[in-house]
Amino acid sequence: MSRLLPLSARATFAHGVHPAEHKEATHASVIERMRFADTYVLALSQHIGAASKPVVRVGQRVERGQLIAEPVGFVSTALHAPVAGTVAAIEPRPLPAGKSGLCIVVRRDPFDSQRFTDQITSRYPPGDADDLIQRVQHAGIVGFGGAAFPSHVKLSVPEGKRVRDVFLNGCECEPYLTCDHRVMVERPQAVLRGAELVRQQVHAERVYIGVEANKPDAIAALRAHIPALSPIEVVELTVKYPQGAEKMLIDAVVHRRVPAGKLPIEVEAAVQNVATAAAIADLVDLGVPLVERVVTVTGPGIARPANVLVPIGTPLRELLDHCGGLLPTARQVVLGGPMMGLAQKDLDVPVTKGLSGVLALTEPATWLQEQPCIRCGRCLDACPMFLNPQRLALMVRHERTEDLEALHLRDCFECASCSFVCPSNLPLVQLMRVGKGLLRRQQEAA
Amino acid sequence: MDDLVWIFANASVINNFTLAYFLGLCPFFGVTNRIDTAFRLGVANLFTLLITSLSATLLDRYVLVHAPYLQLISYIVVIAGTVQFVEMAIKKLSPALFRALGIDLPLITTNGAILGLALFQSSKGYGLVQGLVYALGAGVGLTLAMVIMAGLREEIEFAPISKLLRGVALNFFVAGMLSLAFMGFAGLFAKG
Amino acid sequence: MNPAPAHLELTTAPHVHAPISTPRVMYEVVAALLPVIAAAAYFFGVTAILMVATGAAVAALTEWAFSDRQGLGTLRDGSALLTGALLALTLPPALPLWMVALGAAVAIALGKLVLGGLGHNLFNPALVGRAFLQAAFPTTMTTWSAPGQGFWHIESATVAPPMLHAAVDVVSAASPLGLVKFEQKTTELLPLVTGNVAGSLGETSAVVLVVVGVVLGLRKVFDWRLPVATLATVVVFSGVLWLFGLSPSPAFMLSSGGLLFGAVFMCTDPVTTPVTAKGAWYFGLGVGVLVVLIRNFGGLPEGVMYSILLMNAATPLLNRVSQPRRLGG
Amino acid sequence: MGDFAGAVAILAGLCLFFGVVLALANSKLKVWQDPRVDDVAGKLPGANCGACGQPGCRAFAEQVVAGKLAPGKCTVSSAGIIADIAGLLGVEAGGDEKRVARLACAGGKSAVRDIADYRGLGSCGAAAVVAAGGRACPWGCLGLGDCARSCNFGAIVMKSEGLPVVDVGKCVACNDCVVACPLGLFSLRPMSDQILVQCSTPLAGPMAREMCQVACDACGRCALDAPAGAIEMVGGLAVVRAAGFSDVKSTLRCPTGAIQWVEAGQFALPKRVALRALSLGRLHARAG
Amino acid sequence: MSHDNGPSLWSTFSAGLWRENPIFAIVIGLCPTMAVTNTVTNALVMGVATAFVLMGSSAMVSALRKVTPGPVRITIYIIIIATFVSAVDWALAALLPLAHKQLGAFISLIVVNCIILGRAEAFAARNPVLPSVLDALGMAAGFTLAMLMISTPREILGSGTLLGLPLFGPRFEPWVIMVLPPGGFLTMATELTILAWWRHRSAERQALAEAT
Amino acid sequence: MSAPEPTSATLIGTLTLAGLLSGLVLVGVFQSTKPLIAANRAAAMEAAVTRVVPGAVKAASYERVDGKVRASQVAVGASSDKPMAYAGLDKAGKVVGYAIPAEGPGFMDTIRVLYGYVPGAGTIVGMEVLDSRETPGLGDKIYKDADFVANFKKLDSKPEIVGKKKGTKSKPNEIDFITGATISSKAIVKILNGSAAQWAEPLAAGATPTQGKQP
Ligand SMILES: Cc1cc2nc3c(=O)[nH]c(=O)nc-3n(C[C@H](O)[C@H](O)[C@H](O)COP(=O)(O)O)c2cc1C
Ligand SMILES: Cc1cc2nc3c(=O)[nH]c(=O)nc-3n(C[C@H](O)[C@H](O)[C@H](O)COP(=O)(O)O)c2cc1C
Ligand SMILES: Cc1cc2nc3c(=O)[nH]c(=O)nc-3n(C[C@H](O)[C@H](O)[C@H](O)COP(=O)(O)O)c2cc1C
Ligand SMILES: Cc1cc2nc3c(=O)[nH]c(=O)nc-3n(C[C@H](O)[C@H](O)[C@H](O)CO)c2cc1C
Ligand code: SF4
Ligand code: SF4
Ligand code: SF4
Ligand code: SF4
Ligand code: FES
Repeated sequence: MSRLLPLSARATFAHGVHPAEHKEATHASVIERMRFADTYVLALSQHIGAASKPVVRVGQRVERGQLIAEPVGFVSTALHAPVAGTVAAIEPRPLPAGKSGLCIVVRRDPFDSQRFTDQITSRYPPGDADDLIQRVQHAGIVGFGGAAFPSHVKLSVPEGKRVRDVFLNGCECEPYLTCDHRVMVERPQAVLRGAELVRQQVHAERVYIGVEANKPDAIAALRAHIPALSPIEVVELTVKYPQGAEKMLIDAVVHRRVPAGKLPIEVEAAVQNVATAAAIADLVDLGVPLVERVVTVTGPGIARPANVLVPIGTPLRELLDHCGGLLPTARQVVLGGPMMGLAQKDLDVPVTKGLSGVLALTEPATWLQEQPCIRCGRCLDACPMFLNPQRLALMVRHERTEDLEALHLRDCFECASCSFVCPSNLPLVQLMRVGKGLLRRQQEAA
Repeated sequence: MDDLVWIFANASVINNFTLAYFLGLCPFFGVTNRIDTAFRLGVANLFTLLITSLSATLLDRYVLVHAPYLQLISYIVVIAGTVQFVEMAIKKLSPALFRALGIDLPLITTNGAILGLALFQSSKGYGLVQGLVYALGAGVGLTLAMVIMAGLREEIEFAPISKLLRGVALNFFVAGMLSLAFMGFAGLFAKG
Repeated sequence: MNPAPAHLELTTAPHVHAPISTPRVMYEVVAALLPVIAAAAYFFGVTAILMVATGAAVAALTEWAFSDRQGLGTLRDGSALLTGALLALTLPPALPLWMVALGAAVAIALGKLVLGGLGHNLFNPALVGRAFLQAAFPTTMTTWSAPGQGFWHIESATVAPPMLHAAVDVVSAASPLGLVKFEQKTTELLPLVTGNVAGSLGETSAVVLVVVGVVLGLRKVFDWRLPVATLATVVVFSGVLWLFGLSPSPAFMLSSGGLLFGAVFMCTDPVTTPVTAKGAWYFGLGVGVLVVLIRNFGGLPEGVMYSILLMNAATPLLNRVSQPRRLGG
Repeated sequence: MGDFAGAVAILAGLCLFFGVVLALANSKLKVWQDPRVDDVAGKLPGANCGACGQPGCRAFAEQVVAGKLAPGKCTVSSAGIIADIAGLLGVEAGGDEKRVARLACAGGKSAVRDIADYRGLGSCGAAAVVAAGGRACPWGCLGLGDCARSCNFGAIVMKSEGLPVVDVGKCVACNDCVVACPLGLFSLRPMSDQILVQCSTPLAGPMAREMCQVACDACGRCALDAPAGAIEMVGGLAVVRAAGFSDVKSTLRCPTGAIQWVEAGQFALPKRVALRALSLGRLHARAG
Repeated sequence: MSHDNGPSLWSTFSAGLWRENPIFAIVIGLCPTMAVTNTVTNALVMGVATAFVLMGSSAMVSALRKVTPGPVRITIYIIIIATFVSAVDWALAALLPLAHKQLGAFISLIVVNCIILGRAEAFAARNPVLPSVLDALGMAAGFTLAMLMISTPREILGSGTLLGLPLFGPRFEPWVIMVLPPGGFLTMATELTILAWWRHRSAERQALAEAT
Repeated sequence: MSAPEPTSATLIGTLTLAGLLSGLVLVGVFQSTKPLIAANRAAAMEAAVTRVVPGAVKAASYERVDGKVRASQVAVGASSDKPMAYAGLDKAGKVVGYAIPAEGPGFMDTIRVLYGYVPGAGTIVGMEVLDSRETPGLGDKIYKDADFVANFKKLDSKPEIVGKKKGTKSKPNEIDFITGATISSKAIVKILNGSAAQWAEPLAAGATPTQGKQP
């Protein structure tokens, strides 16, 4: 609606919410490196799709950046050693958010210089743009936007489809997080180079880099490096959550709505995170696989909020220690942003490729007691998918699975906008997830 | 014309057969647990009402002139016979519908609204057209009341209500409030 | 080693929340009632305050008596207080206090608790209380004492002992709607706007209600579509009828009776109105049409209460037919 | 008098008319339905639980009358009723051996570490989506009783250990709890399967034991002690392969008691066996 | 349900009185229960009239049960019932014209009182005459009892009278709603709730007594 | 359980027989109660007539056909398909006025009234509500409120009856409305005006005041 009004010049999507941003603690923190840890735990399943297959044995020596697990099938990627050392074990380990899975445990060689070996750069000779898809897959690059979707899949355009526009997602609409922001400010050229690589790969006409208006320095930095006549355009967006969700981003920038249950390719669009683009640029230009990523560590419960370049597999405890450790007031550790992030019970889990932030919170979200739903409709007005969270939640509680289907539970992407605005503090997203589990189990039983 | 409007308003909302005249309460409470069943049965009743109105007018005009005191029994025989016939027909023609309505079909026979309509239209001296409008109003009112009630009942299913209240008592509480709301129609188009 | 807490807490996302809560919404509406109560006290004297206090107190007491009674129980959310105050404000001045109390008890017990308490009631509890009183004591409920009889003036009817009616008749005045309906006399707009006319406690001053409504709407306490749809429908529908001489003017329709009060405080009750945006429009449309029909062609001079109750009854159906269309679906 | 006859004629005439109409309808519009379906449906318990694999009792009755299912497939009815139905239709009672729901976890409150406080909806489904609850073991029972709530037969009770205990007498193998458990810990097993591995963690060795005292730490002793192929080690867990396997010997050296011989209800071992298991297993483990 | 091993005659009669009370337990026959219970007198007359029809038709249906062909049985029951109702209607008009006027069309509507057809189908059509009549008597008594229970508060509160006699002084303010349709529904609802509570409590007590 | 299928002939036969028997019973009962019922009706109506027409002790029925009034064969209180009026006769058998039944829509439903009417002057001399479903406590005041009923003891129906707010009536053709039941009050006025307009001329034109059939 609002885009029809001449007053609101900035593009955005319909519905959504505006949580307090809380970005001030880290938005100016320059990305820093951390000391190496002793042990790294690398989950074979870092991403959506099939888990990778180990290509190393227990006790084997590995170099930094060496391939340690290879993709199994198309929707699957490779895994590389984040440090030089020895493979200590290949066994199931607890992973973030109460999951678990087979991991390769690498014990660091304390005497190694931890340089990327020549071997790796030679496997991916710079300048060879012939088959970016293969190389991205074998470099283990997955989306940094949160879902950790294997990036090469999005680089390959299916038969009969085409991509007109590439969208680089620089919204970072989650409160607290600033890792993408810092990447855009500190490495605008890598982002733009990645954008161009992606655009050429999918034969797109244009690239839109969507950045919310609360990151003027990022917008300026990117714009400063865009050459004249480039098909790349930085679009300043109204600050609103969940602008960064791909369907919302596309709607906000070009007003095309992805059909329900379908992917952006249906509207000739491809979406990549800005940091993902930078990783692709690094791969092509420097030959490095994905072995580390930027993580924002922040929140009122951490001693020293920072943006940290973390090797994948670093134990969470070490990362927190790097930031001065949890304060005694901390009562919760959340992996991801505060809207979609998952509370963590165990600090011995490793950092994974999809981790964008670690929040140490002092005030649990249950500060508000749950009240009965007063049917105020705020959740409906917040839901960017135009669902009816109120009714859905009711149906989940009463296990009315037919109704859940009819109300399109599957279209909920768990953005938590509904829970955020609910004055009665109903755990709406939690119920959405419970409902999806219900549907899944019922389907399995049938 | 004005008259027909009043007849319709009167039968449908002002003196709603269910909520003001208390006719056919048992099926009203029996079938209003689902909106779609309520609607289907409401429409079934509407048709039965129209047929009954027509039959009653014809009976009055051509058969009962000599023995008006046989009105009651003649009406009820016609209604019972028709409903039983319709039941057999539905069973044959649309077993799915029959299964959906289940035991509710015979309830139409004993639905007081139908006999009530025949008796009232005769005592009010309505002619053919007036009678049909009256029947239409009654049917619409009946359906309206049933569908609204069903909507409300589908909603209270989800409420945390004490076991003591659940069931019949609760339905009566809801019906009470509904009939309280329907009092708003009192005197509509009465032009006092 | 971290000085990390031994046990981290696990809660579901989101880990931040908008600064609103249901009790807060309720108390904002209670606060919005203060100017309305002040206006009522200005026109009808201390009686207004007595009645509102009685309504709120009895409503709260009833809620407490039937809730789990652990501490304040469900009283804390403030909704019972609000219901009681709203009920009192829809009653004629000088109504015996025992009737106010009875209405408040019925409003909470029948209108709300029977159906499961806050959030589960189907009909607007305050209006259930009022409809009960209207049906129980039709004459008393349509006897309007005149405004401006002095602040400390208390009718003997107001303090009649329970179950009895007052021995002496109140100084009654016809309400503007009663005057149009039964004596074909319209009232000047000015007193209607300021509120110096006979009518229920809270409804007489149009200007106060409009201001309060706009403030509540801007603060997003309620869904603005509901009152807007209601009032717009009344204006349009009565406007058309007015052109044919079948209705008083839209300006009169707007500023008389309980329409503004109902639109601001009762059409906006979140619990008993549709959750969907489209449903809100249908609801307002329904209330508007019914109000105009009942006022102009019904047996009652005023139909706001019944219109709202009837649309409350239709709300589950409205919710059902107005499900939002999912994005891209 | 004419009045009199006229009136009688009117009524008789009306009745004649409807008699003809209904008689016609009766012969032309008759739908034949096997009356035995009603009879059988009348005898069934009407629980509509679906344990028979049919959408409801009536559908089951139709299938039984049609000869497509054996009456014994209804696991809710008593043997008497089954025999009754079988007699009525003149068919075999049929049916399978009684199966009951079994839980693949014994990690009660005192056995498994609590490492965080879960706050929120009190259902397993809800806790499962929040870091799989506060207990250290992400595979184990969440202890919030979704299974007990799902059971329409009152066969599951949450015991003080925070574990569901199935009353095998009441369980009719309806599968509801199997679907209800978000971690898939329940399965339906024949009563004759008496050796149960009551754990689901793939972790092995000290990591498993540190997390939970009764975890299967994949030591493999049970597999060694059982006849070849009866018990296999798969992904850090012992798995019983042989149907109707009930050799208690295989359980005696389990260091944690994760594998158990059960006579009827789980967690309600005959004292003798429990003591043996303790003395031989746990003490052994502690010494080692 | 054959008579030989069936319940005793007494329990056949007493069932309808309370245990299987048509209004409070089976919840049928609601129309008259709501419509004519605004005064106790109306309720009484209606109860007696219904009792007569119920007994007569049950006896007839039971007597003719062997010769009634299935496909037209409902029609035949209805004819029997309507015959009795017409007779009662005229008898009342002849003997108690005032009560007849008060009850108006509701006498005719006894035909469609669910209790009567319900008992014909559920009991009389399967049982000999004597138990059928006893069952009818019990049901009618239960029906009348229930109607009295509902009409008493309605008349007292709604008109301030009982059996037409004023109970309170002239300053009593009657609750008109009680004699209006909503009052009927709400009274019934309240009584059902009280009954449920009472049943619940006595069941609890019994359980307690059995446990100790 | 499954009984043998009855034949069509059985069905038709039993049903017809049932109708026949029921017809016999009904006719019997009806014939035996008919005189009593008729007598009750007549007595009730006659009593009503004597109440609304002061001075009358007996009633006689008249009907209006083609704008003319004539004595009717229909008994007092019995239903007829023609508009009826009852002459109120004094002891001497002289017509002292007419009692006319009339009906129209009220607040809730149709109201039926009987009013006493003296032709010529067109004065209404009494009114009684025969049947109404008006709200108890409000609309029912049209017959329970003595003040309201008293309005009709002497009321000019010419040119037309006019209702006034309570306590403001001043002319002989005006009545006081009931506070809180204006609609029902209006309904009565409307019914009376409508009916009086139809009967005024025929009655004034002089019915043949022959003695009606005695009940
Ligand atoms: C609610 C929601 C919010 C999201 N916010 C962002 C965001 O702020 N930035 C981002 O890059 N991706 C965000 N994503 C992920 C995007 O939808 C999309 O998957 C991602 O931008 C694709 O890029 P990637 O594959 O490189 O990660 C969000 C997703 C959801 C469901
Ligand atoms: C929200 C609200 C709803 C109301 N609804 C009704 C109603 O439905 N019927 C009614 O008679 N009075 C109602 N009232 C009271 C009347 O609006 C008001 O007092 C009216 O002017 C009475 O006029 P009267 O004396 O002509 O009946 C309501 C008052 C409020 C504040
Ligand atoms: C439940 C209810 C029933 C009513 N019944 C009647 C009625 O039967 N007759 C009537 O004239 N007015 C009835 N009214 C009142 C009218 O709606 C209206 O308020 C009244 O006629 C106004 O008259 P007044 O201006 O003299 O107060 C009823 C009102 C309510 C709320
Ligand atoms: C904007 C708003 C309007 C409300 N209006 C009413 C009302 O008209 N009547 C009422 O009983 N409660 C009202 N409430 C309070 C609350 O919704 C009410 O107590 C619930 O209906 C009880 O479940 C209102 C609350 C809000 C926020
Ligand atoms: S229903 Fe799903 S998509 Fe909609 S607001 Fe809630 S979490 Fe977001
Ligand atoms: S926001 Fe919360 S209270 Fe409002 S309708 Fe949605 S679930 Fe209910
Ligand atoms: S729910 Fe589980 S325990 Fe209960 S009967 Fe079904 S299978 Fe058995
Ligand atoms: S380790 Fe095994 S027994 Fe222990 S809680 Fe986990 S699954 Fe249950
Ligand atoms: S008595 Fe049952 S429907 Fe009327």
